[in-house]
Amino acid sequence: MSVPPAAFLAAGTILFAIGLAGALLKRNALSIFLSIELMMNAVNLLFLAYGRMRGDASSHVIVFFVIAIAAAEAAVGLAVFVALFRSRQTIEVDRVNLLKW
Amino acid sequence: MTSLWWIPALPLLGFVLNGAVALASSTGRARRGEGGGPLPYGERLFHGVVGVGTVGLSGVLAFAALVPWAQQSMAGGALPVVETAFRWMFAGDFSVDVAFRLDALSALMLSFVTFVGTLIHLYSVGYMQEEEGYGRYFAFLNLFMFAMLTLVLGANLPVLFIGWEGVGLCSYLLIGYYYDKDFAVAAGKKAFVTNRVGDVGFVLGIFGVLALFGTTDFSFLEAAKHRLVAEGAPLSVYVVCVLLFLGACGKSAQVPLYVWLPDAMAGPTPVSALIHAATMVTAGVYLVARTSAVFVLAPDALTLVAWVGAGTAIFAASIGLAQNDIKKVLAYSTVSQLGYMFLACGVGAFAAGMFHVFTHAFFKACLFLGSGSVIHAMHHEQDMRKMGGLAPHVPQTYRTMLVATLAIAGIVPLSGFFSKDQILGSVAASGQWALYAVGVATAAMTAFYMFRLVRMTFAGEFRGTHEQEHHLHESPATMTVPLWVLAAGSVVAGFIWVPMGVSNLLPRFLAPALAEGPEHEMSHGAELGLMALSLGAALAGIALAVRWYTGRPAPAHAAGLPAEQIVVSPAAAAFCEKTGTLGTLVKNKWNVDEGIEAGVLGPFRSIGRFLWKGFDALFIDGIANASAFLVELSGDLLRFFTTGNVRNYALGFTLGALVLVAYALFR
Amino acid sequence: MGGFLHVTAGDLAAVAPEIVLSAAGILLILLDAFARPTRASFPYVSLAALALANIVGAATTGTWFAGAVETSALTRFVEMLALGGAAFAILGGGAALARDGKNQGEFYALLLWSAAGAMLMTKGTDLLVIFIGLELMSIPLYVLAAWYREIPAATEAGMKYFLMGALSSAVLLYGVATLYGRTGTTSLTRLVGLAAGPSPFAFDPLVTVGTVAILAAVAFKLALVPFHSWAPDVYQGMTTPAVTFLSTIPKAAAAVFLVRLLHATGVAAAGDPWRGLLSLLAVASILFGNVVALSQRDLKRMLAYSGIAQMGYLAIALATFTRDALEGALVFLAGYLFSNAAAFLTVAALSSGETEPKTLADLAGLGKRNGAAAGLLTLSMVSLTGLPPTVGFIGKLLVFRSAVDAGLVGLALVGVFGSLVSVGYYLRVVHVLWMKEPSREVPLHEDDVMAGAAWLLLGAGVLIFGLFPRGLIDVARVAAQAFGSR
Amino acid sequence: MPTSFLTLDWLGADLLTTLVLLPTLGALVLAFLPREARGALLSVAVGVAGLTFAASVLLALRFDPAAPALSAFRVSRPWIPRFGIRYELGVDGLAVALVLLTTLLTLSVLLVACGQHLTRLKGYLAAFLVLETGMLGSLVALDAILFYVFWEVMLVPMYFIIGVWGGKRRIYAAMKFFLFTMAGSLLMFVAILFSAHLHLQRTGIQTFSLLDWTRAVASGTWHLAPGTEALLFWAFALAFLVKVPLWPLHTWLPDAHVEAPTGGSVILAGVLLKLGTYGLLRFAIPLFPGSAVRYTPLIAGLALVGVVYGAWVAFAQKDMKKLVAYSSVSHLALVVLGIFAGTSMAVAGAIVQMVGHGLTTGLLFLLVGVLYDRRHTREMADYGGVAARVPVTTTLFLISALGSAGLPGLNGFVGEFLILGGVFKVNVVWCAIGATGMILGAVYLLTLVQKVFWGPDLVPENRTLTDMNAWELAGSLPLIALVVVLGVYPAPLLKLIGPSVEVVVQILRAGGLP
Amino acid sequence: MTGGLVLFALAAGLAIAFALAMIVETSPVRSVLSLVVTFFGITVLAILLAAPFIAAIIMIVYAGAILVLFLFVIMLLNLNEEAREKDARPVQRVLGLVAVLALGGLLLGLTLRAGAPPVAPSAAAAKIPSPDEIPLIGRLLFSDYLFAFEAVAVLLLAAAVGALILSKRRMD
Repeated sequence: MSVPPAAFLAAGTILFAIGLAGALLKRNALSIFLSIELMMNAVNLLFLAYGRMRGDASSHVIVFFVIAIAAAEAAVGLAVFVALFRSRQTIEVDRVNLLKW
Repeated sequence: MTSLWWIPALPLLGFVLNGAVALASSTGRARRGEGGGPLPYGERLFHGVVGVGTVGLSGVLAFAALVPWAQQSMAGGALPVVETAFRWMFAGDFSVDVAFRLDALSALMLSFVTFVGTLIHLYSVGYMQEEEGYGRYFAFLNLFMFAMLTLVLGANLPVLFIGWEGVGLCSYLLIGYYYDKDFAVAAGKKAFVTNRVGDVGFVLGIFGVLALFGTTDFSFLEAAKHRLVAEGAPLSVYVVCVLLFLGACGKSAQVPLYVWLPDAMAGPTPVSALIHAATMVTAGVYLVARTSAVFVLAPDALTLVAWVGAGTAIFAASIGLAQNDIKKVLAYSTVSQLGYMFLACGVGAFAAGMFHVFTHAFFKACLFLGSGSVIHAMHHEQDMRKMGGLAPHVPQTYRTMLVATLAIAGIVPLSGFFSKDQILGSVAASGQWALYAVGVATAAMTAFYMFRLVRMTFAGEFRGTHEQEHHLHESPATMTVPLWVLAAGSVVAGFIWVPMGVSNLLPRFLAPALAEGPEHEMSHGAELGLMALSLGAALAGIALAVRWYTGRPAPAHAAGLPAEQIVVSPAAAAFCEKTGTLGTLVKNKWNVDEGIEAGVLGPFRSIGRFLWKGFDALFIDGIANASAFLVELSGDLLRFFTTGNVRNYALGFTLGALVLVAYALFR
Repeated sequence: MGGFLHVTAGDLAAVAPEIVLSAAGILLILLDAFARPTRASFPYVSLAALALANIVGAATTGTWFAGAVETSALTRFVEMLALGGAAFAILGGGAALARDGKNQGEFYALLLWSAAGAMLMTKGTDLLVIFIGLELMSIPLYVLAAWYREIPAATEAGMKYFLMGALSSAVLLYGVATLYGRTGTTSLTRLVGLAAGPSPFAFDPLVTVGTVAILAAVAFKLALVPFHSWAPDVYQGMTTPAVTFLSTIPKAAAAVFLVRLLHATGVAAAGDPWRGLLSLLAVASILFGNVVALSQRDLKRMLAYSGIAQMGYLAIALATFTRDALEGALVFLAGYLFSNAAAFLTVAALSSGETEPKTLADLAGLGKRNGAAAGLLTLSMVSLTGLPPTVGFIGKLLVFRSAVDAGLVGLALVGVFGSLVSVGYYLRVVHVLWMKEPSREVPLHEDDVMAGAAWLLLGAGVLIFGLFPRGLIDVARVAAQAFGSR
Repeated sequence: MPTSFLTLDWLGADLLTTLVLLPTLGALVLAFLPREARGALLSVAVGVAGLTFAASVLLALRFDPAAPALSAFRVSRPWIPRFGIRYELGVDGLAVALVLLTTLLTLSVLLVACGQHLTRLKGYLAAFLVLETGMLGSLVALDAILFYVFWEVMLVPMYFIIGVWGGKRRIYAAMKFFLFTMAGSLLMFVAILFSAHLHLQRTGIQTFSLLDWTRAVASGTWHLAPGTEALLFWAFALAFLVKVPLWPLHTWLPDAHVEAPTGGSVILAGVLLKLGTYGLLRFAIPLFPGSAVRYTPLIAGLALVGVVYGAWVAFAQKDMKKLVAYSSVSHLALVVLGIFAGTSMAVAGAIVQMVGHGLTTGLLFLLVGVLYDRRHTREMADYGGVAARVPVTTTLFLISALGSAGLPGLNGFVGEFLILGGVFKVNVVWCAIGATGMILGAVYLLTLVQKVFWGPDLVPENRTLTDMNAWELAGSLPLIALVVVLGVYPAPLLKLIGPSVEVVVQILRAGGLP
Repeated sequence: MTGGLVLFALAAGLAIAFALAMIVETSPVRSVLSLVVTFFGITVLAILLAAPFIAAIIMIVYAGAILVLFLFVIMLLNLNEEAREKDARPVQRVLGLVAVLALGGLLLGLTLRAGAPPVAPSAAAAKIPSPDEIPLIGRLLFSDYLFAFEAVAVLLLAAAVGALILSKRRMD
């Protein structure tokens, strides 16, 4: 296949950056976490691309694990958001700043 | 011969005993909440016996030691006796012993210090008996004797310095004896501090001697006589002498450090007699005489001594002319006489200076005790304007005082005449006629103010209140006996050195202990002429005083008039008017105290306050507090970086990562 | 490739403590679900599990699970710290949790799992295992942060910690991916070989970037400036016994991981720019942490900022890259565990409960009312200041000594300056405890035996290791030597 | 055998450990006593302090000044062998003298405490005992780290003493004390580490032992670049000069003194300040003689400013304690001058003055405390003319003040005289400026005495003033006795410190002192 | 231009475009849905990288499970819109963008300009592309990554327990 591996890396990096941008710019805790999920997935893409470059299958296993861990994180994270919402009626991070300074 | 150290030790023992009992007694009174009042008889007896006893015994011991030594010395020479008690200070190659030395000079001092001291202790037994602080008084007086004897007997400069500062301390304590009186306390402090100024010079002088001769032991005098001065010492002999003289100035109340002595009259009168007339204040002269071997190595220093002495003599005499406080007159007179003594030392006539020390001790002590007797009779009135006509009421006091006055005025053949004449003669012989003129003028002034004192006090009519007049009485025997003894001393003390070779006892005795000043020969004729001149000056002074101070004041006089309004001598007042500013200045003691207050103490206080409030509190603490404040402020500001908004945290994270990456890559 | 499903007894023994803790966690959850009345015994069960884990963890060394896990004196050291940290949290917090009805088995289970994660993180030789360990350590802590879920501050703390944690995980993963891409392996052991071998890669820009990414994530765990912001909020909102754990153990694990990583990628040998980088973090943390702690009036928040500064001192040791420094870092961490746990546990005891802010002012006059707790808190403050004769002093001594030995006198001076500033706020606590009259009545709880035991242990630890640090240092030295050549 | 029992030989060589640890053991015992049992608390504390004092007397009796420097009672055991840090104790005459001073003053303070109505007595007593351990440890430690440990151990109890039992601004004062001292000592800490590092580099031996270090200095193996040496010297010197305190680092002192309770002031002035000068003699100078000599003009200049400045500011004070505090600034500056002058006389004088100042200033604070205890004011204006009400206090105060002012026959003079005499040999101008302290000292001390004790007895509140009680007397009489004895017969002290003095002088000569 | 390249361009473009959309989108629901598309694009890229199994998992687990979970939560919490009002934090916004652009640009540049990896690919034990990816992964999972696999189990358990206890209605 003639797609240069670097292109995949570039795509992954761009997605990672976009995810980061989302994490910085979104105002909703959930959306921020969504962006972080995107970052994770971008990293997955990087793993796959690098693995492809090196011809190494461990990258696939790693991605497999990352996805599992991401799922675990998502479960806990969403539970935290729910708890937060229950006690504060919002998950807008701009408004969740009892603790500061 | 007994050990020398017993001589100072006995008064010290007296101090400890008296002090302990007095402290215990006053503690008891304080606890019981009792006020003042005389002590019970038992305590008084104890203090009297211990106080007089120890000093008297010490005097006996002193004479027991010095008489044989003196005989031996006069017979054919005796070496100084040096007794070492123990090593005091040592470090490296430096060491000082606590050691006592008996030689001609200390023997002379010892003789009249113990003698006059014992008499004044005795006098105090009567004089102080009404006092609540009787025990404390005797304790301090004993301590003074200890210190004075240490000063006299010390075999090296540091031990001498123990006594030196010790007498200063006692002076402080006794001036401030009436510790509930602000002026007395202030006067005591003034005395101590002024002395300290001189003492710093003294201490530096000691170090100078140490550097010059390698020891502070009086054995350095021998070295000095042989001009064995260390090379490359940090200070020249001249400077060392000046420093030592600075110490002497402080103790002996010479210009400019004389200011404390007049104030020192705040103490009880016997104290003034003993400490501020007869003994302590002459310590400066003793020091200069003691180190005369060094002084003669620096003629310039001697010249300085002479001029300071002469200047002080006439300066103090001028103030004495216009004082109304009986003790103040005597105080200025003392300052003036001390000036004489330094004048003598300054022209190299150390023996003459010591001679005057000796004679002065008798007549000045007599005068002070006499004035004490007067004050006693007058119920603590010291202003002569309120006295007058006391002679019939206190005849013995009057007579003894008159003798002493004649002595100080230098009337032949009383002791003052001989000693003063020796001084003036030596000055004349040295050819420094300006100094001589000052000396003669001072002699005239002395005669004037002393007779002014006698006339204002004893002649004419009583100017005090009727109540005072009613209570006038002669003092008890414990007081009058010493007066008589001292008056007798004032008469005969001069015969140990009669000019023109009649009696050369003193100079021969002192010769081994003193350095040879420059020798000046004078013909008997010239000597006689000069003698007549000074005697004439004195008689002129007396005559003027007798004429002006008739003791019969303006008829407007009424009993109980405030002292300021009493004009004792219209003639003197008129003369004062005529002299204008000069007269006022003399009356105001040349405004020296005011000048010191404005020029030294005032600035000293304000700068002290500035350093504290301005430099310490504002500047140094300012820096410290400001840095603390800045740290806290930055904390108060930086904390807002933790905004509480998790997006900002993420931004911080990202920026941090960016910085790290950039640093890692592009550093 | 290792053998398929091949597990030896040695493999299991190597991770026996983790197994014990995981199993105990499951047991606790089952007990909570099916035997609720046994709740009172949960602390004891947990402590027994910790003790058991400690026993079975003794001294195996080697590489296990086909090179995924390594045990050594170093891992053992962190293991003991983690077990100890969890034990202190449980001892000190059990009563408070029971009082608030928050003593579900899950709390203990999560704590045990988190401890297991921390241990795993140091034992892992593969970045993937390390990542799993990290997550196993962190995820329970996200939950514990929001443990008092009806308290707004707690859920807020949970949310913040979780979001920042997830972000840092993503960044860490990016680093791992890059490293993997450039070197073809995620195994630290293999990286060591490669870095030292014929193809050193330390100066490859992408490797640098990857390492920096991992460093950032670790710095986040350590709460080094500028990755620190979560710490004050989380400490403040999180339940205090859990903070005891959070503030110490993840940091120990992260620090040890960082040392291993930097060593493995060869950057430690390279020195620059890594020394500068870590120095930067150290200086920023020391200055920022100390200075801002000065302006805090909430105790836990203040301790958080102080923790930032303390990790700054630790970073000095990390920047030094010598074995002495690692030894110093380990001693420092142990000391920090004792001092910090003492601080948090007494704070928990001295304040009026989770719902209340732990303001400094509430401590006023407690010296008279609860001498033991106040005394321990004082001791802890002294230790955190780094004054002898406490273990805090020994830690700082070793850290600064190694820095000076490595020629980093400047860093030592910054550290010293920070210590000076820290006097300001540590002593403020002492001042409030002993020298102020109470402004309001703060209810005091009955002391419980377990907390008492914890206090005693902590106080004794702080003092004994401060006076006789030889044993601690020897253990740390063996641990540091196990780590490698330098 | 019975004789060896009587001479306490069974204490073995480790008398120093006994000495250092005894107070802390006492503090531990106190911790287990109920806080209401005031009698028991006091007897334990006084008993322990008494035992410590006895141990120090034993030490002094069995100490042989002729023994090689610091070899006496040497204890050397590994403490942190990994870094060559040892539990190494030993004394020379200097240390013995200061140990005696420390134990005596602590005993005095605790005796006085028996007569005071202190709140939180248990903590007060324990703090002093722990403080004593710190002080004694600092004096006998020969390992730099061990020294630092003891040095810092002093801080916390003193912080408590000022902060808990102090006056109105006690918090500010306690913090200031802590921060100033700590700032200095932290610098020293880094310098200690760096010195050990350099020693390791030069010789390959990892050690913090002062003896090893000085040996390396003497043999030239530890040759430092002048810049490095200067930096290290200043790091050490600053720590000590803050403690001394040398102008312009002194501003913590007046505040700390004023706010501290009586006992705290006594110990602070009596011992802690001396530890600063002790540190100079023990560490800063022997380790970096070259720099010590090189910077002598600077330090001497500061000291001279301090002598005059301290006295001058003391004179401006209205608060008794502040006055005495500033007098300490002045006196200690003179001690520093003496130390750096480097002649036998000056150094011996400095050490004598250290002891002397400890006694007199300790006494002055103690006696001010007597008044403060009764009237709760330190303003001189609130007193005046109380001599008749408190004759004993007045007497003792006067003796102490005169001792402090350097009256010959009392101990202050011996030190001052030797210092000035020693300085004279080095530089006449320094000596002259230093000597002005004698004048100024008389000025402010007599002003103090005058304003408090003399004058008309006008303040009505003073009517109830009572004189010293038995405990206060018991605490102050031994000190007064020493003030007199050491003034008249300082030979034992001079003999004791002689060898130490020579060592310092030799070191300074080796450092290039002319 | 081969089909592969086109496919790559399409998939990558899709992923990036919808990722951007996810950011810009104010409604959480639409954000999630945008992300589904992005994940789809990533899935395609994964297939292009010869990882069909992983691609499937990404699709199933991420898009199918995790994002659906997100949706559930959004529904549960009734989060319709992000607050309408203008983002009142311009600093965050500007600095954030700058930081992301700088960091992203840096990473992108480095990635693109990076030469051959310093450690050349060696003969890996499990080579890809391999026709039987799943057995390969399986073998790896139960041999080299056996321990990780076991550990993840505990992790998932912990997550599950944690999620449960946090979101339970009643705690007792």
